[in-house]
Formats: sequence, structure tokens, C-alpha cells
Amino acid sequence: MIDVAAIKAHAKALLEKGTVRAVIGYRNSTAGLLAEPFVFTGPESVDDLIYGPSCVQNLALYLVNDKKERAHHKSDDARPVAVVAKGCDARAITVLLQEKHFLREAIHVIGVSCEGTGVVDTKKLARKLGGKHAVEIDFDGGEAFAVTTADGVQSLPAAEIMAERCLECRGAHPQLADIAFGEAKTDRALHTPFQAVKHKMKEEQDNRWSFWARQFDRCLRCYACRSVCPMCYCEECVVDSIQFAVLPDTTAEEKANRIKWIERSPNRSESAMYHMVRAIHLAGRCIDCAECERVCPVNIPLRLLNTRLEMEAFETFDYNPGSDMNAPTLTSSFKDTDPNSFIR
Amino acid sequence: MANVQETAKDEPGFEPKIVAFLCKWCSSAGSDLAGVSRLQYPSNAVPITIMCSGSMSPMFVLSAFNKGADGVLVSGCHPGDCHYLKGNFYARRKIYLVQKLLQFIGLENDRFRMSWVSAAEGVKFAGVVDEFVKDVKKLGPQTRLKAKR
Amino acid sequence: MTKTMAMEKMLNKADLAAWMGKLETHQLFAPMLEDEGVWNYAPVVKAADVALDQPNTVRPPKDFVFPQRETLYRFEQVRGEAPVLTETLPDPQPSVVFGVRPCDSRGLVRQDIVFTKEFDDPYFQGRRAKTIFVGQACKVPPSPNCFCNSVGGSPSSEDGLDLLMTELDGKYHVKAVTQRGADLLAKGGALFKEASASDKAAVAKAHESAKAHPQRPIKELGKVAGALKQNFDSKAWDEMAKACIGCGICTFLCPTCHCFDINDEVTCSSPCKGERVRTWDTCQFPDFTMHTSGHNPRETLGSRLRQRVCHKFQYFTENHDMPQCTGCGRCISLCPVGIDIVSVVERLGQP
Amino acid sequence: MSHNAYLPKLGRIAAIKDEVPGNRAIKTYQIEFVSGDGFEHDCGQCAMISVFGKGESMISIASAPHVTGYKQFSIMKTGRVTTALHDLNVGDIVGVRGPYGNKFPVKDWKGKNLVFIGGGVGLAPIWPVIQTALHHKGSYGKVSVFYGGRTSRDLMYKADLDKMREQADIHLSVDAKEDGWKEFVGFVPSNVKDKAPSPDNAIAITCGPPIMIKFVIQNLKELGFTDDNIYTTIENKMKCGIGKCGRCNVGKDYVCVNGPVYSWAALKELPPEY
Repeated sequence: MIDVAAIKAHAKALLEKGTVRAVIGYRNSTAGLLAEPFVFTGPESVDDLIYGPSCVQNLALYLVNDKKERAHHKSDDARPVAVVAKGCDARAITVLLQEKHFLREAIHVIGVSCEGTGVVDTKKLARKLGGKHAVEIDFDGGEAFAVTTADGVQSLPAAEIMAERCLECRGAHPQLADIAFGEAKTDRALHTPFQAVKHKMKEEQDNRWSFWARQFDRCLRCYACRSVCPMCYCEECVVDSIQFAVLPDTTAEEKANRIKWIERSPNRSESAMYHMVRAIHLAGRCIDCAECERVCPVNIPLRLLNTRLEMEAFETFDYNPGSDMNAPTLTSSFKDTDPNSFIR
Repeated sequence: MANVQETAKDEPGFEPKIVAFLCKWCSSAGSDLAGVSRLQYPSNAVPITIMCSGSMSPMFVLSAFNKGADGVLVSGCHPGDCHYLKGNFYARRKIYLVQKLLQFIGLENDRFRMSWVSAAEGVKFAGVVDEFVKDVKKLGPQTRLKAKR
Repeated sequence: MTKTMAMEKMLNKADLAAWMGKLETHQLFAPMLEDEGVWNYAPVVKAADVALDQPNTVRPPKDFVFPQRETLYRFEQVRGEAPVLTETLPDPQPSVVFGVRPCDSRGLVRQDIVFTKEFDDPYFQGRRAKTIFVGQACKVPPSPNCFCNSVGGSPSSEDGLDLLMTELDGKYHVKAVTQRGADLLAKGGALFKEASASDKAAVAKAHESAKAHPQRPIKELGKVAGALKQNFDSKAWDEMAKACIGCGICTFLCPTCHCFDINDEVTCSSPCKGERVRTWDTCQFPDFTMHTSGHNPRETLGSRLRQRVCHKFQYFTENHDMPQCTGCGRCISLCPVGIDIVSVVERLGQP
Repeated sequence: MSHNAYLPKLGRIAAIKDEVPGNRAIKTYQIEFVSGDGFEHDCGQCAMISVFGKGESMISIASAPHVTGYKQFSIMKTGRVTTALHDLNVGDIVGVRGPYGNKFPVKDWKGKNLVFIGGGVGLAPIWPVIQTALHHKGSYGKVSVFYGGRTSRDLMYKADLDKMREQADIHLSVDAKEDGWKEFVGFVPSNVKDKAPSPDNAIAITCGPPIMIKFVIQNLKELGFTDDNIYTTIENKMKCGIGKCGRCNVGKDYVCVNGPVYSWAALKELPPEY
């Protein structure tokens, strides 16, 4: 079991000593069961810090946002920022480090192991509870979650209400950490990695198309999947309506000639382009935190799309994103043994 | 961008529109050779010269399909022959991934293809295009990723 | 919509399908559970499958009057010549939307204001005139984040509706709010029985008990606008927006949000041919307000959160004497990071 | 059935004049309505100009209401639509819809001295007021115009301003010294401070880059102008022009409907989100 008090004590000490600017962590939300990402800046604020199965968000995103914000405010505080990181969050941070998004010494990683479990899937939980609303969820030993509803507390097997990505997780213990809480469990006998993708790949091509066409039709283009993704840090995205990087010497022609690759209309073809571009851009970078899928208000199975190339990276190119910050990235490297027979 | 909106809609006389992204140093020269050698091969491919197959953006592939291409070909130098030494090796990985993704969402396998064609391989280029056109003809017009406008 | 004499009828639940069967001149919509596990409005295929007392839909019914994409007109122009513009005003089949929650119908009232003030919007009006909204009074709040009572509404509000249905053991009490609602009711003929005095009393009781159900509270609605004005420069906006990821969920899925973008979608460059299209847009995206010069009046997440909250609870109230929020709770429940408009208003919108 | 407000009327470009060269070039267009069913406008109002296939831009109408044959627009090349406009020729057809927005309360200014202060392309929105004041010369008091640009090449309407010298006090300025420049050297706000127009029975109307407006207002207040005797115009990104799309919303106002003309007294009440 994770010792939350110890995490708090560590965070508090960091802020008291002033060794970090802030601690990015979780606190309780007023909006519902799930935690809310929060930036703790004073030692006393750390009293609100929580950790549990409701801490689903990938906090690596807030390191990216922190960098943007610091640039905006021209902050010159050079101290590192601390971040609470699960296994998947730490993998995301590793990819960001690998891409030189920030320096290793600019962050202090408070690693937290998911041990034998992971985070909750609220949709699964809702189904499990029938009509009842859960108001609190916590770890209950190594393999169960304690769920509080109006009727009291009940213990539910974690495997039944855990997020799919946690069931398929290949790195539940953060590899990258300045300090780690919880133990590394090697015997997580849950699902086989890439199980969902492989299952979908067995379907007929036409059926796969009908499936994805329907999903592209349903897309709202709210861009929550992009906004929540720590890897989607581009200053300007192909779907944005105008050029963001406008400098004093940017000419009118440059702005006028900006290519509109994708129309704003939520049509099947345009939304397909959007999701495909994202999936390709995530090749070798997606660390399967599945936040894109979780945040989608209409439940488009984006994890399925984005882990397809992860499977390829892992099985064909022996590449595991987020495992080595010093390795060359998937698409900036090659091997002589790469597949060649598909080329005419 | 080439305007490839208007393709034949009737299956019998269907002439697929192929967008061929050809590397400047090999495949583009190979296509020129096929032309000056007066080789007989289908005229369905709209060639777009790129500096290197390694500079091929997946966005170009998607955009071509979005604008109505029935097939997309990327062609570069043979492994070891890249003008920029390693560009085609990067391309090989990237295009492989794009192909897997397109197949996963259910685009027909035969609509996206990669080939190695050197500057001396006019005959090979003609063959690649001929074969591609035949395969795409069997599939009919590409409707899955084409914008409906 | 013209108000009519209160017409109150009773319909056996089992006869709902029969009534729907008599409405063949209209296309019928009702909330349906999609394969992906979300409730959304969908065309009624089998009337017997319609279940009205369900969680509220993810997409609000504004889709019916203000679809996410609308072609304004088509253009075709040979360079140097006059363009041909073809107006594409919507002419949809008349439709009836069942299962509309009172918060969402009150959202329609706000849409009505926006799309008719100063200038008429013929696209909106064309759709509005052809769409009949049948409300479904809530028995219990469909979401833990409901707060209709706090923003001047109620679980049985009739605002913006043509008919209001209330479930009473095995029966529906159906009240006509507008003439076209009454006409729709009349098509059911003998399926409907006149509501008795005891039926009416039962409905009143049901509405009262629904209203008494605890909801998220905003204490002094009347003072929110003034307090927000006072707190415009508060540092709390940035702090509360720290978690915000800047997506469009809260606004796209809001029953009252109406902002849109207009773009030319070109299908052919010579002659220049295409459509001028409007699509939903949101104040939460940075490109919403960014000038071509690069200057952006609302550059930060905090300023954009403030715009969303102040537009709903201050600016709209100043102009139209009602908040542009109807308490459906979608923006709270669907926010990926738990940004909670009720908490924000409690913090910065109270004296 | 009311007219569809989104559907533009067609306008033919009758004349194009190059005002300012360079990266941020300004051209002046005279646009006449193709079918003669144009619209009347008031000083300060704007119109949405369409280049089909590129989009629409909100541009202030630079001609005075009494000019009926055409509408004048002075347009700086800044983005997609304005670049496309700069590529058009005389005779080309564009879309025009409007008029949009509020107006300068010129009727209330009868008998008053008018001080106009413009910078760069910001002369265009106040130009119709200047023209109106000079057209009805007897109705208004003294007219003075302060106008400046980065260099003398960046000044527009030069010939018109020269012609105007008999009827009005014209004070031109350039930001930095240049050969042959005989008038004020320095920023527009400094020129205003230097010439110190009297606030008595006077209205000041200013338009230009935000930073210029800020200091002009500061200097005007030092000279004794009160908040409700200072007028300016603001701009925000716009799409619909008719108060629906929400893009130009600032506080309770939609700039396309409730603006672009504001007295400083009114503008101060709005959030500074423009």
C-alpha cells in the first residue's frame, strides 16, 4: 500500500526547504470522484495533497504547461519543479526528456508505484455500482479498491474496475524517479499487453472501417484528446485555425499562405485526418496513459488507435517509449533489420 | 496541392488517380527515364517531386487521400543509395508505420504503397505504376478518406 | 412560441409508442444509449424502445437548432467575374424531440435570445420553427452535478418547451405549453385522458418533491454578477485555471453556448468554388480571440476561464436579466480535470 | 421574410490607390455596389468584406455618409483575407455586408471644436468624421487633425490632407528624423502634447495602434479633456458581425454591434480584453 502521508511529508519538506518551486500533484475535486491536478506552491497547501486510485490524470502534461506559463511570464526562478508520477506519468516525462523538452535537473520526480493495481475507470465503476454514485475511492490492500457510496464502504476487486491501460501496463513502477514510493511488483498477472489492439486487428478490414468511420463521425473536435496529451506540446497544431507563432517580422503572406490541411467541420474525412495525424505523431511517443480515451466526452476508443503503432514499435522495432531518455527516438533512428519486404 | 477532386465515378471506365511522391534523386529521375524511353505505362500517376523519401510527411499521404486520391505511392532510392545517406532508411520506418495505421482503420491495403526505384530503373518504375494502377482499379474509387464536399 | 390555455392530459406509459406512431408527419428523436455507452439523441427507430427517464444526454439538444456545422451558402467565382452565391437555408423535416430535460429547454430560451437579438438568424430560426421540444420533468437530479434550482430553473420548468411530460406511476402527465404542443397532443386523440384533479395534485406533488432534492447550491444568484465584476482582476482565476487543459468540452456541450466560427471550405480553386460554413467554436481555444497581428486579448487559460464564467453569470445577466447557465452540470461532470463552475462562482461570485 | 444577414451584397472595385508600400502595405479601395442596392452608413460603422474562398474581414468604412456612389476602405495587408484583397484588381467583385456597429455621435458635436488624432491605418475609421465635419463646415467649430506614422512613407491620404490645410489645422508627424521632413518629429502623442489643443468646447477623436491610443488619452487628459469628450474605436477579431458568434465579446458588449466607437468614459468600464 502506498504511504500517502510519506508522499505528503516529502512534498512538504521540498517546499519548506525551497528546493523546488512547486509540487504538481493531486487534490480532491468538488466535481466528482476523480482527483484534480493541482500545483502546490506553499508547504501548508500540501495538506490537501492526496494520492489514490482516483488520481488518473497524467501530470507530465502540467510540466509542459508549466514551461509554457513560465515562458509567458518570463519567470526567472531556476529551481526545479516537483511532480508526482505514476509509472505512466514517469514514462511520459522520460519521453519529454528524450525530446529535450526540458532538462533532467529542472524536474524532481516523486515516483509512485501502482504496485499491483492502477487507477479507476469511472465508467466501469458506474456499471459495477448500478445506479449508485461513488463519492470516494481508495486503495484497499494490494488488489482491491474501497469504494464509498451513500450506502457505505465496499471493497471491490481492483481488476474489475481498473482502467484497461492499467490492466495492460508494462511499467507500473516508475523507472524515472528522484524518490519512489511503493514497491515494484513484477508479478502483475493482468492482461496481455496490446490485447485490445490485437483483438481489433483480427476483424475484417471492412468491419474495421465501419467501426472507425462511426467513431470519426461522432467526434466533436473539442480537442480534449489533444489538450490532455503531454506529447501534444506543439505550439501550433495542424488543426488550429490560425498561425500562433506570429513574430514582428512575420509577413502577411506567411500568414495568408498557411496551409489549411484540415477543415474545421466535424466531418468524417476531416476528423479522420485529425485523429490519424495525432496517431502518427504519437508513434514511438505514446506511453499509453490513455488519457485521450478517458477524457473523450463521447467515448471514442482513442487508446485503441494510438496504441496500434505502439504495438508495432514494440514488436517490430523493439522500441519501448519512455524507457530510456538517452536513446534515439523511434522515427529518428533505424536498423538494417527494419522490415523491407513491404516495399516494391 | 494538385487538384485531384474529380475522378471518374463510373466503375467500368474507372481510371484511378494515383499521387506519386517521388524522391528527386532517384525515383523522379527513374520516372523521367521511363518517359524518355517511351515505355508504355498508365498515365494515372500524378508525380510530385520531393527532396528525399525521408522528407515525406505522413500529412501529405493523408491529405492526398482526403482530396480524393485513389492510391498514394511513395518512392525513393534503394537502401544505401540515398543522396542524403540515410533518408530512405528513416522513410522506411515512417512509411511502414503509416501503412500499418491506414490498414488498421480499414483503408484497403492496396491503396498505399512504397517502392525503391533508382534513376536507372525506368522499366521498374513503369512496372510499379502499372501494377499499382491494376490493383487500385480492382478496388474502385477511394471513398473512405475522401472529403465529401 | 404562443402560449396556450393550460391543457393537461394523462397517457398510459404503454401508449407512448402508440402516440409516437400517430406522429408520422414528424421525424422523432429521443435519448438513446449508444454502443459506446453514452446517451445521445437519436432518431426513434422502434417507439417501444424509447425510455425517457434516463440520464441526460451528453450532447445537449441545441444540435437540433444550432448544429455543429451549418453551410451558410455556396459560392462559385471565376476570377474577375461576379460570383454566384447560392443561399442554403435549412428546410428540415418537422421533428419532435422527446426527453428534453428542463435545464436544456431553458438553454434553448437563451439560444433564442442570441439568435434573434438585433439581427435575425434565419438558419437558427428555420430549424427552431420546425422542431417541437417535448420535455421530461426530472424526478431526481439525473447527475450529481445538477444545479438547475440555483440558477432560476427547476426540475419541472416549462421554459422553451412545447410539452412537458411528468412520469406518475405507470402514466405520463402531459401538459401543453404552446399551441403546437397542444396540436401534437391532439394527434394522440383518445390515447389521452383528461387529467383529473387528483392527477393534477399528484403532478404538483411530484414536481415539488423533485425540486426538494438536494442540488449543488449557488447561494445568492442575484449578487453573482456584481461580485464577478468586482473580482475581475482576482489572481484566483489563474489559480483555478491551473488544472485546465484548454479543451472545448465545457462549451461545446453547454446547452447555452452559441459561439461559432465561419470559414470558407474550398473544393476547387479555379473557378473558386466552395461553401461558407459555420462551425461551433469556443472561447476556451486561444485562436478564438487572437488577432491576425498576433495580439491576443485572452492569452491565458485563466482569462479564458474568466470569460466563460463571466459571460454566463455576469455579461449575459447584465444584458438579459438571467444567467446564461441553466445548471445541467455537463461542464462539471465532463471536465477532464474537475473544473467546477459552481465552485468557481461560489469562490468569486459571492459577496 | 427578412434578408439573410449572412449573405453579402456584391461590390465591384471601382478604384484602388496604393497608400503605403512595404510589408504592411495599405491600399485604398472604392467599392460600388453591383446592383445599386447598397446601404447607407453612419460615421464609424464597418462592413464585412468577403473574398470568396478566403473569408471575410471587418473593415471600417472610410468614406463619409454623404458620399453615395461608393464606399471607401483603406486596408492594411495583415492576414489571409487582406492579402487576397491586395491581390485584386479594379473591376474584381467582392462581397460586402453591413453596415455594422455603432457610430460616432457627430450630431451631438455640432458647434464643437473637433480634434482628430490618428496613427497609421487608424486614420481610416475617423476619416468619415473629418469629411463630415468639413462638408458641413458651418455646423462645427475648429477642426484639427494630428496624424503620424513611422516614416513619411507610412502616411496615407497625404494628398487629401494637403488639400485640407485651408479648412483645418493639419499636424503631421513621423517617428524619427528624415531628410526633407519639415513637420513634427516624434510620436503622435508627443505632437498632441506639443501643440496642446484646447479642451474648451472640444471633442477629441483618436484611432491608431493600442499603444498610441493609450498615450494619446493620457496626454489629452493632462490637457484637460474629460473622459466623455474623448472618443476612440476598438477592434477585436470578428466573424459574424451581427452579435452572434461571440468572438468580439468584451464584457457585456459585442464590439461588432455595441462598438467599435467608444467614449473613453464608456470604454473604461469594459474589461481590457481588446
